[in-house]
Amino acid sequence: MVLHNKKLAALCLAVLVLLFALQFVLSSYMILAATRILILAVFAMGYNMLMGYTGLLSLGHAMFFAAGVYASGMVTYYFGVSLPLAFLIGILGAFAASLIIGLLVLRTQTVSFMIVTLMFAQAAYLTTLYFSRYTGGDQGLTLPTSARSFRLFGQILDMTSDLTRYNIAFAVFAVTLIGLYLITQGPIGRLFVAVRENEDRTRMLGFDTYRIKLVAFTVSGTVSGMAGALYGLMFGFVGSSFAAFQTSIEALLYTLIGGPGTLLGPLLGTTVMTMLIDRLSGLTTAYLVVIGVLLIVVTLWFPAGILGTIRNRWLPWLK
Amino acid sequence: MAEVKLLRTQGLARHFDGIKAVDGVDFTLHQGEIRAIIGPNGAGKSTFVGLLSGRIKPSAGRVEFAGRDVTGLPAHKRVRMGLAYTFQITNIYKEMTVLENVAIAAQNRLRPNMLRRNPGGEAEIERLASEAARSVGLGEMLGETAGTLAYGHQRLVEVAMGLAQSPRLLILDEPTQGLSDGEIANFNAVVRKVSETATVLLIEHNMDVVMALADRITVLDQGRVLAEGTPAEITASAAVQAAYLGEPA
Amino acid sequence: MQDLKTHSEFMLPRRKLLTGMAAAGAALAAPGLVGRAVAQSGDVIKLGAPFHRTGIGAAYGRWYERTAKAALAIINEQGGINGMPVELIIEDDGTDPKRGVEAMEKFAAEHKVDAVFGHLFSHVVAATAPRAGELKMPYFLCSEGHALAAGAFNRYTFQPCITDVKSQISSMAPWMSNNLGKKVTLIYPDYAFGYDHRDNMTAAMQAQGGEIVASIAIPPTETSYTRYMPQIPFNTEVIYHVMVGPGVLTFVKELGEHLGSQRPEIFGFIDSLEAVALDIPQLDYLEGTYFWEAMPRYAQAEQNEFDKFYREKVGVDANGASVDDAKDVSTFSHMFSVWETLFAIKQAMEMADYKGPDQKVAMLEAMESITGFAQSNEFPQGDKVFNGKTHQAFGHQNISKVVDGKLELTYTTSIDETMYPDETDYTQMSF
Amino acid sequence: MSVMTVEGFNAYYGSAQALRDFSIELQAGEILCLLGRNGAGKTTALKAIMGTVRPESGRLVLNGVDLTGSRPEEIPRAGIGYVPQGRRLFSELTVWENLEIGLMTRGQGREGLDYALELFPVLKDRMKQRSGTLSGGEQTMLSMARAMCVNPTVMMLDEPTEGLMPSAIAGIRDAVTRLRDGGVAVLLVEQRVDAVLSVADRVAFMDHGEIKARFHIDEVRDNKELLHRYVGVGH
Amino acid sequence: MNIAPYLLLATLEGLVQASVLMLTALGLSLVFGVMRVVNVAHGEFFMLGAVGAWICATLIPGPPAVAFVAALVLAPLFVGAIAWAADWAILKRIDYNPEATIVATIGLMYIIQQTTLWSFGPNAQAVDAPFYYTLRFPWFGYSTYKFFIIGAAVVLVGGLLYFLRHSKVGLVMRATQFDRETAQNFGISVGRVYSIVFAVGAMLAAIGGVLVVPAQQAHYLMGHDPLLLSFVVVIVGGLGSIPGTIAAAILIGMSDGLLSVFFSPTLAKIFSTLLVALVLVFKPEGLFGKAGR
Repeated sequence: MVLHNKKLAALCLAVLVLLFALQFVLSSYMILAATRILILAVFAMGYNMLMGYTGLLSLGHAMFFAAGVYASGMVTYYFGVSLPLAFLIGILGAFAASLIIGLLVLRTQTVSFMIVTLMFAQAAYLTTLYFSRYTGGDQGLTLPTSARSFRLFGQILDMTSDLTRYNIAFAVFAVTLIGLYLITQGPIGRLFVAVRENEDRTRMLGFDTYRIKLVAFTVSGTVSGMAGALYGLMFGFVGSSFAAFQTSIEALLYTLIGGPGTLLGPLLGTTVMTMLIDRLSGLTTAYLVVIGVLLIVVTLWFPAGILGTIRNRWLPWLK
Repeated sequence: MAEVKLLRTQGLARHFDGIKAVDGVDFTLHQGEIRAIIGPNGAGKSTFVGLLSGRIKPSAGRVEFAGRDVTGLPAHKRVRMGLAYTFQITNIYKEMTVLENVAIAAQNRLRPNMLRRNPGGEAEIERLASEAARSVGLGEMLGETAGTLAYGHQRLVEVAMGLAQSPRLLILDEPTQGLSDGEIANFNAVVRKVSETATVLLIEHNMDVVMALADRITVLDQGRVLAEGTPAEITASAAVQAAYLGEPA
Repeated sequence: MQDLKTHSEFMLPRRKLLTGMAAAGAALAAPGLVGRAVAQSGDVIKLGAPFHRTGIGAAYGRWYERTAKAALAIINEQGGINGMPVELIIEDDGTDPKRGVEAMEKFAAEHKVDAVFGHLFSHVVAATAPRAGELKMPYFLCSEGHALAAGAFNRYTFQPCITDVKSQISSMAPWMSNNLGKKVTLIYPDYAFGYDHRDNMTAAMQAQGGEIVASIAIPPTETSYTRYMPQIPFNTEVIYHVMVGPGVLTFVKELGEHLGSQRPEIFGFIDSLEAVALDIPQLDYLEGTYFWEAMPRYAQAEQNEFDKFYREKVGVDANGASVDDAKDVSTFSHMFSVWETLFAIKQAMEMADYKGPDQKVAMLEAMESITGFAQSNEFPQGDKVFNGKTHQAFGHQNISKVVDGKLELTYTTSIDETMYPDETDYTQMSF
Repeated sequence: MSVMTVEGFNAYYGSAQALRDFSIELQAGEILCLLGRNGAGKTTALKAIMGTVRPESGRLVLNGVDLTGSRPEEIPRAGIGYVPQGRRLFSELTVWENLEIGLMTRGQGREGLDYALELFPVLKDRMKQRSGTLSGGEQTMLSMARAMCVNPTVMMLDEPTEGLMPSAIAGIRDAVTRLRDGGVAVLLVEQRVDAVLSVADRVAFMDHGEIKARFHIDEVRDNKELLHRYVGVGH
Repeated sequence: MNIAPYLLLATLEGLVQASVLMLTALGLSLVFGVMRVVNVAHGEFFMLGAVGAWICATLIPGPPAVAFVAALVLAPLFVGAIAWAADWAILKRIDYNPEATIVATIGLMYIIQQTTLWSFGPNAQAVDAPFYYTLRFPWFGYSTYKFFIIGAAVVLVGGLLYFLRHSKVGLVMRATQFDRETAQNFGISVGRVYSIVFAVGAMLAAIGGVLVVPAQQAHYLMGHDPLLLSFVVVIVGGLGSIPGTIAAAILIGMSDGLLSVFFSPTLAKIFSTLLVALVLVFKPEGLFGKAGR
């Protein structure tokens, strides 16, 4: 098969090697933080798939993240399903949710699209609160000890071990990165970008743009849900705050900072933002102001984000 | 030339808020010909081709393409049947390279289902795309970002995108607008080459281009067909003179 | 930040390899970025305090912080714990479960604290407690949740000073049914905290031969309540209300408008009115109604010396407001738990002769062996029984009546009234 | 003395050059007509003068005042009345409200309005009607009347007769001529050759965004070849 | 309680909610109508109005009515100034790009919230009503101040409509809304109109906040619900349509009052949110909007 954009492939590989190596040098807290960053970066990469590559700005991706969290967490909590299976169920749940929601919301565009996704996500959030008998509402469900480890290929993997978690998160991140590389850097990705750049023209070249957007939306939602499932299972907590508006904003923010429409932008954005908030929360309560100011600064001066700016100025292959 | 009907409209009409932009047009296009549509500003030319391509929904009437009723078919499906459309106002992917622009156009035919892989398809897409770009004279600029090209070259990208689809019918909506005389000459050659394999429908203001290319000319005025005939017949027509010059016929 | 030095002084042999990476992350290169620090010991005791500085718990978080600092000052004045000074590391958790967990991890892995204390809101606690267990971090709750005593958490989690909601309610129900009435309408927020009240109160009233005539759940985001009032049956003898959230003033005012002077008895949970002044016109309607309080906000006529000492040190006046600003009303009925918890930790550490994190287990076992605390400057709220099996404390509960815009202590329950059979035994769990 | 001078406008749509070194001079009491094919840059030229398309270079002087680089709203206030292509009425507003907008432009007296109502008396009865409900001819009259309310020294009209019935066209042409006779400088964009022939004093042919040729009307009137060459009807 | 008084109460409550909603949503609708941007920080302007009323009540001595009247003037002016500044500093610079505006106003929302938390504090604060009298029905009592809210909203909305229809500024706003470029061609400074509209929109929300505070209370997170409900109203009413917005505010305010009497309020919210989303999906012009807009 043809490997498009070899420079980017090499860079991705280097990043993966670096990430793998980090576990040997980072302090244990930083390993925890890095684990979280990797999972949230998967979330942001899923979001970027839609917002960056296809040009559809959703304000409701919390609902897909939460779909993964709840689908995987609840089958574990109530039916004792093993973690790998629960993870798959989480992905499936997010897939189903994003497909159905996508069929509806893609009938709208731009501002309407933003508001409709926001509305659906809000309804989903309220639903997790309303059915608190099953979901635990905002108090959430705490996965039992039995769901904190699992056996895979004869090995017992313990979710309370930092390094195990890091390596699982790393593996999922790597698979996602490679998968999204193949999608975005090939002919399918070209169609996503074509829709972003000029939907009307793409339709007049004989493509069913609704279907292209639906594929992008579903991939995006599913990847986001995968991140959610991983997050819930790894940290053993399922709660409605994952479905709240702020979760959607976080994905948007990570993507905006890192560079929408760049493969590695979400990782960079997540790292910068997470570490920034992590450092700030001990010093000041102003991290919300920081988020606010960053949102404004980015829209005003860096609409292309960090990697996007680098791409536009110097490295056109960085996409 | 074989008189195979490639495209036919019957009573095709489109009204906007009571204004009859296209008002009951019967129109037939034969396979292999180069047809020009002319008419004064506001005659309904662009609306008419919009109806043909499916970008605009008709208020009444029907459209047949390649023997099939396509009136209710969405635009992208008509394109897949071989009805390619190039835009009046340059409408390309400005952020992408020339090759990518044309590749997307080529991709449609070679890879109609985005989820199914076509063995050897990607190399084939690139080959076809660069061939189409070369045939309009953009061979040197495949890697350039389309938006940075000179205007004339952007128009050619537009045409190359039409070509790359290997269409049965290529609709060119005012393709020479904004081109220099030299560029127009080149363009005429391209269209002649295209017409060896495809039928061409040309909406054009520049009478020199029309006269040089068209086998037949259809004149639209106020949403209706005013006249139709060979270039010589049209030039001689008093009705056409009146439509253009506003003098009584 | 104090601990910055501790960490940067410590470098592993891999140092060279690290320098490059550290430089790459220079912007983020704050304490604990690289290097696996070993637990330091012998110089200082560090306590992690994840407070609700922002989010819906912000009013509580602020006062928890002030109270904790006041208690800490006393401890350090007295020579710290086992000769070591005690240091507080505060993180904001935004009253958000996710951030609560992150704060816990940061305390454990980066700050390497000896214990964590100070969480109040039960959804944050629910998310954080399991992680505390996994990180083997002693975790002291200043909440009221019953989840701990119900066995939902782990051996690292304790609630040593504040009584859980189940015993609060079950100890008050007899007084309510004997003195106010047996037909009760419950009004509570439509989420887990409210359900605790609904379930416990329903059970407690039924045990008293009473009856819940209506049970009205109100969504936490609601800002106007009049539309719920018609659901209060006419035969209601007591309205029991617990409204956490900013809407309580509206609630009271609208209740007043709706019922007028022909009102049934009203009994409320002070949580609704923590950090809110009582003597404002909007709350006039509460005159003559009753409240549960863990610790009386207003200094009573027969104020004891401990209460006086505590108020003075925290900087709270006789009305429960800040001495600097009479409008700045404290969360008096909850914040004592932070104070007392610090002294409880101190006591456990001293019992175990705690010197550093390797002695965590000994410290926790010492805590489990404690059977109670006597009323003192350290425990100003009152005597307590501590149950080492359920990790839960039981103390006196107070019922106060609003008189002239102040809360006047009417009845204090015995500790026995708050007790219920054990539901779990954490000592059977492994560390 | 020239009322309006445009010097060396160059304007772009993206990378496409829409105006090339576009220059005109306009005297009081004359009608200059811009002729050219669709897409030749006529409308762009007017928009560049109005400031809604920003020329990259060039100078604009109106009544001796240099307006180069002024904000778009300052240009009409300096005395240009504009009848845009397609009339662009505020169709949800009433006839009177449309005129009021015109009156507010320079905040001068009502002579312009009175004159407009004298020319188009039919508008007087329609003051409270929503302007979108007027007939095509009435809409053009209103658009012209609105521009006249500015009390302009320069009047620019972009294909005012497009899509009108012949009877309405005559009224519009008459109004344009009377404006000129009243001392207003008129810049008229047209595609219909007959319209030009009957009113213009001077003609400028545009193609590819630049003025290819300028003629006095007498040179054109009797020379159909010229017309065909620049406007382009079959030979 | 019988069903009739039950309904009477629900109707009164619905009317009060509809009144406040009408003001707040009209602000959002005006901004969307003229500028074609969605202001996510709108709820925070509402909150600032409420907080402003509290500040006035704290600083101005004398009877509560004096402070209230002062708040009714000062708080909207203060909020309007903030909105004006935000328009100048942010929105103008991103050229009112609709998507960038949403992102930027989300940022603005966070900044306003956090700044309020710092300065105003986390507690809910009550403000005295300018007058306090309870009207007693046979079944229940009802605050007369709430009738005042209804009356004030009707007067204000009437005033706004009159202002839009009959004042020069209103005319200029409407002209800009229908055709920005032509408005420029007639000497209208679109930039200034946008600043005014954005400020006026914010001021309407602030007035809503001031009116609501004596009946409820001021709190730094109180902007969320008005924002969401205003969204709902503006969408159902047809984006940018003023009469549609008014009709929808009454419909939504009333039905919200009635629905939550009969159903679980959370469930009612879920359904109404879904309903609005589906309206946008299948009837994007809104229930009262005109097609093809």
